[in-house]
Amino acid sequence: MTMSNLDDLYREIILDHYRTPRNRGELESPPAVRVEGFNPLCGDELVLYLVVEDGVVTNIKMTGHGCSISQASSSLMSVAVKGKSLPEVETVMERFKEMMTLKERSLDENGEEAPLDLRSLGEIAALAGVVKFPVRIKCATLAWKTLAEAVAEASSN
Amino acid sequence: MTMSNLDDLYREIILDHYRTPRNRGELESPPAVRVEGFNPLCGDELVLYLVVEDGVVTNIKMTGHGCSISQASSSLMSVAVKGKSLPEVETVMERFKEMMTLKERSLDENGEEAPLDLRSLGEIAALAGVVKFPVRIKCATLAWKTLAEAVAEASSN
Amino acid sequence: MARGERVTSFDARAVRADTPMMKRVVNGRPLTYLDSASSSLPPRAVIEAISRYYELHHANVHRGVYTTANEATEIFEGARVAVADFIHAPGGAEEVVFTHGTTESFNLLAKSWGAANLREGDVVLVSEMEHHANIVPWFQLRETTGIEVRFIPVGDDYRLDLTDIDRLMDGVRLLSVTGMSNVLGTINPLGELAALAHRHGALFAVDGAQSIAHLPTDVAALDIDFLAFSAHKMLGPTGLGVFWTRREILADMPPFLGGGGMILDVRTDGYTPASGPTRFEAGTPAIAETAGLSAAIRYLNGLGMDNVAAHEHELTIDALERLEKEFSGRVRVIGPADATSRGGVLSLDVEGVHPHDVAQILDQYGVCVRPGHHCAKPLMRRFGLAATARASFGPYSLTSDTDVLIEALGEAVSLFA
Amino acid sequence: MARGERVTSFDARAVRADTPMMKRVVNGRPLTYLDSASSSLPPRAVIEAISRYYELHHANVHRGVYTTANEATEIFEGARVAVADFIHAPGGAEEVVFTHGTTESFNLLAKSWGAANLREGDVVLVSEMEHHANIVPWFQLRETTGIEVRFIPVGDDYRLDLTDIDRLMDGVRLLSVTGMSNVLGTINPLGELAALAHRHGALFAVDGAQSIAHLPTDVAALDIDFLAFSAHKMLGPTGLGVFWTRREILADMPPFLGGGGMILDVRTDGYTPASGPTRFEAGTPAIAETAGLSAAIRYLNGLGMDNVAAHEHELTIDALERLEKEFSGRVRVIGPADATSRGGVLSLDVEGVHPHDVAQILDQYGVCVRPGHHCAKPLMRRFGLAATARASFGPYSLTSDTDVLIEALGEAVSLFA
Ligand SMILES: Cc1ncc(COP(=O)(O)O)c(C=O)c1O
Ligand SMILES: Cc1ncc(COP(=O)(O)O)c(C=O)c1O
Repeated sequence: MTMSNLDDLYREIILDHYRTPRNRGELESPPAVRVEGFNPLCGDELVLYLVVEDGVVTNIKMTGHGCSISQASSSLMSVAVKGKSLPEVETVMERFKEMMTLKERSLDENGEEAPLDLRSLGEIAALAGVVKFPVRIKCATLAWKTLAEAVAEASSN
Repeated sequence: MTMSNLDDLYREIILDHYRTPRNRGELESPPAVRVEGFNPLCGDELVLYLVVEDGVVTNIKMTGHGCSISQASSSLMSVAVKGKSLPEVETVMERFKEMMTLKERSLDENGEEAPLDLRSLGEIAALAGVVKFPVRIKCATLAWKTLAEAVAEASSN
Repeated sequence: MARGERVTSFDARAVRADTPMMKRVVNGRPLTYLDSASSSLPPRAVIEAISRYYELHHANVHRGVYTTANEATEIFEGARVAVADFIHAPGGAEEVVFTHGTTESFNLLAKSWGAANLREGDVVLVSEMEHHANIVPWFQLRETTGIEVRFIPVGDDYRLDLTDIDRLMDGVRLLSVTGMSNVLGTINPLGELAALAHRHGALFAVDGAQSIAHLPTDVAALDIDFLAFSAHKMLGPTGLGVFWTRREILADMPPFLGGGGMILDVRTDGYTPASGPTRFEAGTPAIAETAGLSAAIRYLNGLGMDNVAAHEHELTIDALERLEKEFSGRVRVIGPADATSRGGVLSLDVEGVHPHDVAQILDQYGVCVRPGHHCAKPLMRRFGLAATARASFGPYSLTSDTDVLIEALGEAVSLFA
Repeated sequence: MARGERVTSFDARAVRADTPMMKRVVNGRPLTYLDSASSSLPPRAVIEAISRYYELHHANVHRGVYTTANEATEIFEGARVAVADFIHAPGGAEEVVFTHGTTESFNLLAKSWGAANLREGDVVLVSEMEHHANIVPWFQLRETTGIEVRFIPVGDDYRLDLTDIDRLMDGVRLLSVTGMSNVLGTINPLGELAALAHRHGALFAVDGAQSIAHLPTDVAALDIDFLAFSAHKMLGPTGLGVFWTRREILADMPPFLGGGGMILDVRTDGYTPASGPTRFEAGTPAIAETAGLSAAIRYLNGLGMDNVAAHEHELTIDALERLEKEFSGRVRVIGPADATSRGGVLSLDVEGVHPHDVAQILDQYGVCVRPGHHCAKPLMRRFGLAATARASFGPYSLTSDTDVLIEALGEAVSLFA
C-alpha cells in the first residue's frame, strides 16, 4: 500500500517542529498581547503571546496542546514571523492562506516541484500536504487565525 | 372491482341508523347521568345521557357528531340497551366487545352465515363488518365505551 | 392507464414513473395518491440516496478523521448548502439549522428566540388558518412568559382578513403565518406581510411546510426572518426538517436542546455553547436523511419549482371546475373557489357523508385522501366543521387522479343518498 | 481475508457478510470499522426495510383511513411494540416514546419530568463518566429551576467511586447514570444503583445509548425508571431514539414540544394535550426510521443479545491482552484493564502521538477510530486528557480487526518515534 499521502502530511520538518516546538512559553501580558485560539472539533488549544514594537514582531511565544499539525504549524508560524515587520507578517499570512486553499490537484501536478509562491514560503511550505486532508486544515490554520487576531489587537493598541 | 368489503361495512341497517339515529337528544342531568366520549383520532364526539331506575335502563339519549359507523353504533347501542336490566346491558356490552375482537378470518369463513353469538346480538351484528377495517373499530366502540362509563357512574350513585 | 389523460404543460408522468409508491395496487386499483399535503412520495433517487448512504458512507459526523466519517460529514454539510441555495438564504449554509421537522423548528423558534426576546404582554400574531405547529408552541411560551397570542381572522373567502390588520399589529413582536394553508390551499401574500411586520418593527416567520414543496421560495426576495419546513413534504425523507433565520438573529439565539455536538466546552460546573447552526443541533443528527433531502432538492431543482407550481395550478383549476360541475354543490370545496393564489389542496365537504366515510369509500378505489381536522382545529371551528376529506396534489399528480377521485366520490354520494 | 482469523464462540463473519458497509475499500484496504460506539453499521435487512417502506407503504401516520396510511401506522406502532419487547417494558408499547435520539430523550426527561418534579435545591446526581447528553440538559434545567447537579466521581480504576455514595445521595431526587461508558467501556452496576436510588426515595434513569447495543436490557428486572437510547447505535437508522418510562410516571409528565399529533384539542385560547406516548410526539414522527429500528431489533434478536455480549467480551479480552503485549506500555488503554464488567470500547492513548494523528495514520490502513473527547469532557478532564483515539467493537467485529488495528498502531508509533 502506498503511504505517500501520509508522507506528504507528516514531512520530516513537521515532525521535527512537533517534537521540538520553537518559541514555546509565556510572555508577560501586558506588554505582550495575549490571544487564545480554540479548535472545537479537535480540541486543539493555543495561547499566543505577541510583542510588537515599532511595527516589528520582536517576540512571540505560545503554549497549548494539539495534534502534530496544529503544533508544527504554530511552531513554523512563530519562526516565520519573529523579527518581521507587520507588512511582512501580513504577506506571510496571505501566502499561507493561499496555500491552504490550493486545490489538491494543482499540488499533485507540481509534484515535489513546489510552485514559486510555495518555495517563497520557506519551511512553511511543508504544510502544503495538509490540503490533501481537508479535515486537518483547521488544525493547520488555528495558529494563523490566532496570529491574525493578535496582530489586529497589537495594531489597535 | 369487488366492493364487497364496503358492503360489509355499510350495511343497509347501518346507513339507516346513520340517516335516522334513534334516541337522539338530551336529558336533564341529574337525574340522568351525563358522560362525554371522544375519539381524538377521528374527532368523533358523543354526549350520552343515561337514566337507570331500579336497576333498569329506563331512558337513554345522545348528542354529538361523527362518522356513519360511530353514529350508527351509538344508535344501535341505544336501542339494544333501552329497557334492559343492568346485567342484561353488561351481557350485550360483553358480546359487542367479543365481536369487535373477532379475527377477520373467522368472519370470512362464516360468510353471510353469522356465528351463533352474532345472531344473538340482533341488529348490532350489522357492525361485525367493521372488524375488517381496523382503524374504524374505534369509531364503533366509542359509544360502548361511553356507555360503560355511564353505567359505572349510574351504579355508583 | 385506461382513462383519457389530459396533458398539462408539465410532464408529470415522468415524475410518476420515478416514484416507486405509484406502482402500488390497493384494493385492486392503482394507487391514486392525493395526500401530498400530509406527506409526499419520494422518487427513487431519494430512496436510493438513503440506501447508498448506509451502504457506502455511514459514520457519525463531526470530529471524525477517517475517510467514511469525512464522507458522511460532507454529505451532511452538503445538504446544508443545498438547502441554503434552494431557499436563497442570503448568509448561506451557516443560516441553516437541521431539525426533525417543521414542528421542532417552531419549538426552536418559540423556546429559543421567543423565550429570549419576548416578555409579558408582547404579542405573537398568528392566523386562524395556522397548523397546530405554529400555535401550540406559542401557547406553551405564553405559559412561561405571559406573552399574548393573537389571531388574524380568516374571511368567508377563505383568505386572511387584513381589514383590521393595523390594529391587530399593535404590540406585535412577531408575525408568524403559513405560506400555504394545509386545509384551504390559500397562498398568503408573504412579501406584503413581511413589509407589514417590518413597518411595525416586528419580525416575520413563515411556516413553509406546504409552500416549500409547491412554490419557489426565496427568503431574501420575500424579506422574511424565519422559515420552517419538513423534508417529508418535499419528496424527502421523514425525520428531518429545517429552521432558517438570518445569521445575525441566529448568532444571538440561546441554545435549545442540550447535549453533545452543541457545546464548545462542558465542565462539571457548567457549559459553553457552540456558535452557528451547531448550537441548535444537539446529539447525532439525522444524517442519512440529509442525503435524502439533498437528493430531493436536486430532483425538485431538476423539475423546476416554477414548473411544479404551474402544473399543480392547472390541476387545481381543472379539479375545482369538474368537482363543481359533477356534483352541483353536493361536494363543497372548503377553500378559495378561484385558483388564483391557491395551491392544490382541496378540502372536501360531501353533503350527508362524513369525511371518514368518504375516505373509506375512496380507499376502495385506491384513492388516498385524508379525513380529519388536519391539525388546524381553530380553522375548522371557524367554519363550523369537525373534519373534511382532503385531497391534495404533488408534482406526480395527473388529471387522471381527478378522474378517479370523481368516480369514487360519485360512489360515496350515491351510497349515502 | 488474508490474515489468520481466531474464531470466537459467535459467528460474527455472518454478521459482517450481512453488512454492506463492510465491502467498502478505503485507501486500498478493506474497511476495519472500529467506531461502533459512535454509530453502528446497519445490516442489509435494516437498509432494505427503510427502502421497502418508502417504496410500498409510505404515508403519514395517524388519522389516516386509506390502506397505505394504515400500513404506515402499523409499521410505526409495530416498532413501539418491538421496542417494548426488546427492553421488557412492563407496561408494553404504551410506555415507549419515540424521540430523535438519546439526546432528545434526556431533554424530554429534564424539561418535562424534571421541570415538573424538581425544585430549587433538589439534586440530580450524575457521574463524571456521563456523555454530555446526560449533563447539559441538567445544567439547562438548573438555569431555570435552581436544582443542583452533582457528580459521582470516577476512581483510578475507571469505575464509579461509590465509597461516599450515601453522602452523595443526600437530597437526590434523580440518579442518572450511563449503562456503559462510551469512553472507558465501563459497565455500571445498574441493578445495584437502582436499589440505591430507590432506597433514598429517588428515581433512577439510565443512559442506554451504549448498553442497548452490547448487552441485554431488561428494565423490569433492573427496576429502572427511565431509559434513553438511539437507534443508530444498535444497527438501526439515524434520526430516531427512544424514551422509556413506567406508565404511571409517563401519565403525569407534562408535554414537551408542542404541535400537531400531541394534542387532544386546540382552541384559539388554549390547548389540551393528548395522553400516552403521543403527548410527547409532536409533529410527523420519523416513520421510515421506525421500520428500520424494527428490522434492527429483529436482527439483534436473531443474533441474541447474550451472544453479542459474549462475542464482544472475547474480542475485548483478546484486544486488551494483545495491545499490552505488542506495545509494552506505549499504547495505554484508558479504561478498566480487566474485561469484567467492561464492554468493547478501547480508548487509546499512544505515547507521543496525538489522537488525531493516530486516527489519521490508521485511516491509511482503512481503520476507523474516533479521536476526540467523545462528548465526555468532564471525564477527559478527570484523567488529564484532551482526547483519546477510541476503537470500539460491534457484533460484526472480528479479531482480524484487532490485527489491522495493531499493525496500523505500529506504524503510528514508529512514524512518531
Ligand atoms: C453514552 C452515550 N450517551 C448519549 C449519546 C448521545 O446519543 P445521540 O447522539 O444519538 O443522541 C451517546 C452517543 O453519542 C453515548 O455514547
Ligand atoms: C402548514 C403546516 N405546518 C406544519 C406542519 C407540521 O409539519 P411536521 O409534522 O412535518 O412537523 C404541517 C404538516 O403536517 C403543515 O401542513
